[in-house]
Amino acid sequence: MNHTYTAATLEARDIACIRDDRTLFDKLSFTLEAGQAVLVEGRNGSGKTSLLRILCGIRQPDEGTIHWNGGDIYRLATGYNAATAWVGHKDGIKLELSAEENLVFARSLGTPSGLEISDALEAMELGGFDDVIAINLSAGQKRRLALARLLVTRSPLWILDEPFTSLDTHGISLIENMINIHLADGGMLAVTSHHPVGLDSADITRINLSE
Amino acid sequence: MNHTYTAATLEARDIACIRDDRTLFDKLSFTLEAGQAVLVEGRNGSGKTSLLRILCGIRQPDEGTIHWNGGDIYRLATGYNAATAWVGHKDGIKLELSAEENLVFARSLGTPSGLEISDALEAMELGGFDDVIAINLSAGQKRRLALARLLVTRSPLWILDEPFTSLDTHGISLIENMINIHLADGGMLAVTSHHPVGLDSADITRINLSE
Amino acid sequence: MKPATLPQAFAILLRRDLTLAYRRRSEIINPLLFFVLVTAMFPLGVGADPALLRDIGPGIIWVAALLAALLSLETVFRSDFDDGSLEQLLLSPHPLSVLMIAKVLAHWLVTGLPLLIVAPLLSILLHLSDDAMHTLLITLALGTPVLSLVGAIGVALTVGLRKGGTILSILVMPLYVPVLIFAASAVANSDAGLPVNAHLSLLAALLVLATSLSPAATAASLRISMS
Amino acid sequence: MKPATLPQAFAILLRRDLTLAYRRRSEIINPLLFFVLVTAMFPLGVGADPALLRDIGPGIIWVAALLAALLSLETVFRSDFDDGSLEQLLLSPHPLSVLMIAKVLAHWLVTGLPLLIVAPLLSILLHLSDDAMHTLLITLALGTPVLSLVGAIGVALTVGLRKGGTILSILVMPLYVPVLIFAASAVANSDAGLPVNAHLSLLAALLVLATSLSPAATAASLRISMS
Amino acid sequence: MLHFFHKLASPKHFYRISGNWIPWLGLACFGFTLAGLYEGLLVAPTDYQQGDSYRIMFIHVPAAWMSLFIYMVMAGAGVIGLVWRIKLAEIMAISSAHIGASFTFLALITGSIWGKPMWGAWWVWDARLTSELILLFLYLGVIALYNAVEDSRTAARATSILALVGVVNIPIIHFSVEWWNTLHQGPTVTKFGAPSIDIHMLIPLLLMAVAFKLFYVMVLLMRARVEVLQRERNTGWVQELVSDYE
Ligand code: HEM
Ligand SMILES: Nc1ncnc2c1ncn2[C@@H]1O[C@H](COP(=O)(O)OP(=O)(O)OP(=O)(O)O)[C@@H](O)[C@H]1O
Ligand SMILES: Nc1ncnc2c1ncn2[C@@H]1O[C@H](COP(=O)(O)OP(=O)(O)OP(=O)(O)O)[C@@H](O)[C@H]1O
Ligand SMILES: [Mg+2]
Ligand SMILES: [Mg+2]
Repeated sequence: MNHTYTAATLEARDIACIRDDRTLFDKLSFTLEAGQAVLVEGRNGSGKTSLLRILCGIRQPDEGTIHWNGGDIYRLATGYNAATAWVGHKDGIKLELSAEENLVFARSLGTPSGLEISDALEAMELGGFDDVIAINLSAGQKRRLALARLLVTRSPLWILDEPFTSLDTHGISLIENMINIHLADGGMLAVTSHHPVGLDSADITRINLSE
Repeated sequence: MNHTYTAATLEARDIACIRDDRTLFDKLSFTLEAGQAVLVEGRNGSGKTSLLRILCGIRQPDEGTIHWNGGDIYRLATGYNAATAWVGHKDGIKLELSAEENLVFARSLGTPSGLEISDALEAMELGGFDDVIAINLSAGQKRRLALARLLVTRSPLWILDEPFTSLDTHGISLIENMINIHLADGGMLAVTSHHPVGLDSADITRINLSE
Repeated sequence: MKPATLPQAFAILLRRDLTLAYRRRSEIINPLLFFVLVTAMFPLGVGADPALLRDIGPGIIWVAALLAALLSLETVFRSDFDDGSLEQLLLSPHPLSVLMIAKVLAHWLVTGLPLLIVAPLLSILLHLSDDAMHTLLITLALGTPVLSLVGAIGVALTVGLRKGGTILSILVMPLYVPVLIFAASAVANSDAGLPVNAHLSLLAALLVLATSLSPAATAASLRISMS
Repeated sequence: MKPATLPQAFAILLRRDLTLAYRRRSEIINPLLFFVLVTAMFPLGVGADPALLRDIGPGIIWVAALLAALLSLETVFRSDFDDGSLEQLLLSPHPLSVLMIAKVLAHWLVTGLPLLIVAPLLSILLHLSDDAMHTLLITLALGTPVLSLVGAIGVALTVGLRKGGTILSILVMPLYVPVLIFAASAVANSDAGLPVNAHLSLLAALLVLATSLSPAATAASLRISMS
Repeated sequence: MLHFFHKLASPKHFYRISGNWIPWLGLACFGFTLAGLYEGLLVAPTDYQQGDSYRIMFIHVPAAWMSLFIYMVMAGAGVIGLVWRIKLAEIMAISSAHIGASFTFLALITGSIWGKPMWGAWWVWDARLTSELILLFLYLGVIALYNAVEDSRTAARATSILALVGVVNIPIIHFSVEWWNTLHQGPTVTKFGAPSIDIHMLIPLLLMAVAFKLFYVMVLLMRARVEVLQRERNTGWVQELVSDYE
């Protein structure tokens, strides 16, 4: 298993987001390279979720463009999608499927990392829960399962919206660990969180939307 | 405005919760008096949410009883309901109503505290948002609105399930402040949180469900 | 400030639900459009022969009313469940069964009453006689509240389920049969010049029965499916 | 491990949706029961005269099929939207329109195919002739996939709205009208011993048209309503 | 007496005691069925109007009786479960639903088979047939709801309410359908309601009715035992039981 990603660049050029009549942000530019992280901060309602959804390509920016390896992500949609993994406010897991089935499906929609499903569950400390139907998991267990998707697929760019929601302290340190390995492997990260994210890397761009 | 509540007692006697075939907890007993707080801790999936829903009376315990001023809460349902306020994982606000309309409705379902709606919104730093339809609020703003319910009604017992979810650091300190005033007034609190809750009072019962 | 009295709480909940329906707008228009569309679909399906249409007209209008009620039922509790308002209602100090009456009343005002208003139009489309139209209106006035009342029990029972749309229909439709039968035969009778009083009294009796039993049953069902 | 090829991804999504339907169980049974129930409701509304029923039978069965399709439509995307799976599908590297075909196919297998199986039973209940029953089956086989395909566009357009059930019906029902007309008249013709080929070819043409246009339209609608 | 019921109502004792009853019930049911079939197929005379086709009556009529009877049992058990929170009653209610639906289905099928030679059609919208069809849907609604709810105790309580609402409706439905049919006169259905049924036809009918009741009780106990095991699977006594088998 070779986890070192090929170098890539994400570049936001003067993007803006307008909700109703309010400009949440504009002229926002940044560049993200292998091993780097963007930490989006800001008060409640400052536009963090909106920004991340734009970065994913779910929403289009009201102004400006986003480039992946030099090409507009809306033109190159397919190539970009293969390179990104998104965990939003919603977990994106099917409540009627077991933990394992959920991950099998997630893997087949992306690029498999080669990690076994059971190992990924183990890593998230959901060991005995392979066959448990997801509806019977607690809030935090569901969140862990959603984050386990990051392990079974191999995407250089992770986009995470408040990944620590519902996680206990132990769960949080698990995820921080995972993120640090990802960055060390040459991965990229865009993340929001109201709680400090323990990142080893010094290569962090902080974007504060409240200023 | 006199915020000092009349003395009351909540007593859980040997309660148990069984989900499918797993016993989440049993023989759990505690007493809560005016000015005291119960802090429910535990790993993800340990049964915190289940316990709080039982305390509210939404769910019945599989064994044991809960007493409010000596009477079973299932017998005295109405009296107990008037004394409790619940903020769960779901915010319980209508997305099509404005912030103000939501609070007006919440107030008329409980015992009004006498605090003006606009003052409550101000206290939650949702000042300019009175007339904003709740669907246009961000995750954290919705959470603040849900918590503002605690201010416009006057319930001695607050039951809060991870109240800090989605809140920024400033929002968290607002809520902590609010809780401390409530306890100083002789209120009672049952709360879960994965993040430390800054309580002034020394009168805290900690229940750890992971042990 | 004093706590709201029960009538006040009732009025406030009713007003809230009406406001919500107004804000969503489509909730008022849609059952109505649906009602008209289904009725209009029949002449397409069975051919346009006026005599035939007049024969089956009362039945069709009532089946359409029934389906329109059925389709709009989910709105009674679904959104309150999804956003957690239902938990709050359940924990309110007011008796749940009275609050249920307010919710059902709001549902009827939004989905049942409009049917009464367009029914004359449909009667014309289907060549019903004036007498029949008159009876049709009375049956709708007596019958549609029963649909809302009985339906509320079904929604309360299924609100917690994450299953697709049709289970509710299966629970509720058999319970709707008596309303359909009495109402459709009353209209058909009056079209044929026969007496209709017996049918109408039976419908009225159903309404009384439903009003007296449904709120408590709905409240009990809600408590069960929320636990 | 290699990434899944497009056919693999297609198959996996199809299997996932079928598994989900099987787990929920009621999703398979319910549209079916609903179909039977609605059909059974008509004789209650319009009376039990066999000649009359035979006349309006094809229309009734087709209207019921149409409503059953309509009611089950929500299941195509609703739960995927609610739990966030739809965002994940949208961001998958596979072409969205192909994935849409898998979802629509699953929907048809679960809700359309069963109708074909019970249709003979309903033909008996409504006293249709053997010829008519035969034609009914062909029209259902050609028509129900169109209902799923066209309906998917409607669901994709409305999935992000937090509005009660009926807006979808309003959007989709007019689009269903051609299917209803061709199919019901084919069955009526064959009951009367008239030729039906023209009708059936038109239905087949609708199917081809829907198959070629709907997936792309559904994918585009989804992208819009998710943004 | 009360003590006996209390003991029986505990799942563990129920499991043990019912296990002893089942073989005897099976035997009795088998005996009555044999006797009924013998009397019905060999002894009972051929009907002067219908020939031998009427003999399906010996299945149809008891099945139709059972379909109504079981609904009442189900609703009764549901009430007991709701009010006194007796688990066993809940189990009996939901176990009955499946059996009741089967009998209803059987009554419908045999009725149709009988109807074809009698009326020349598999189905007519006669009052009794229609209300039986609706009864089937009431059963199916109960079963669908039970399957849809995740937690089995919640499911049992929810279905009990539904069954109860259904009971209120059964007379109403029955009544409405009768009215409806007399008003919209379709083809006049000549009911087989022979006022003085031949004693040789009555005897096998009653024998079969008893056999069907025994069958119901037996299957009910069997289904209930499975349900009990499933619900109590993490209690000591079931664990012991299972380890005995291993
Ligand atoms: C699908 C068709 C049919 C259905 C659903 C049906 C249903 C029923 C039901 C529900 C009962 C029990 C009524 C009660 O105990 O109150 C019953 C009884 C009976 N049925 Fe049928 N039936 C059907 C066809 C027929 C036919 C074709 C015949 C014969 C001509 C027939 C003869 C009888 C007789 C003799 C009884 C017993 C009457 C009594 O208890 O007094 N049924 N049927
Ligand atoms: N609807 C359900 N049916 C069956 N089991 C459930 C259900 N909901 C939760 N559980 C199980 O009950 C246990 C406790 O769930 P609960 O939601 O109370 O946990 P929690 O302590 O609040 O966890 P978290 O910190 O993740 O919110 C979990 O292990 C979960 O698997
Ligand atoms: N669907 C919407 N329509 C219109 N405005 C919206 C919508 N969703 C959010 N907004 C507005 O956009 C702003 C930014 O919302 P967003 O969800 O991006 O904030 P956020 O930074 O993620 O906040 P939080 O920390 O609370 O999650 C908010 O002020 C909100 O009022
Ligand atoms: Mg956000
Ligand atoms: Mg929890």
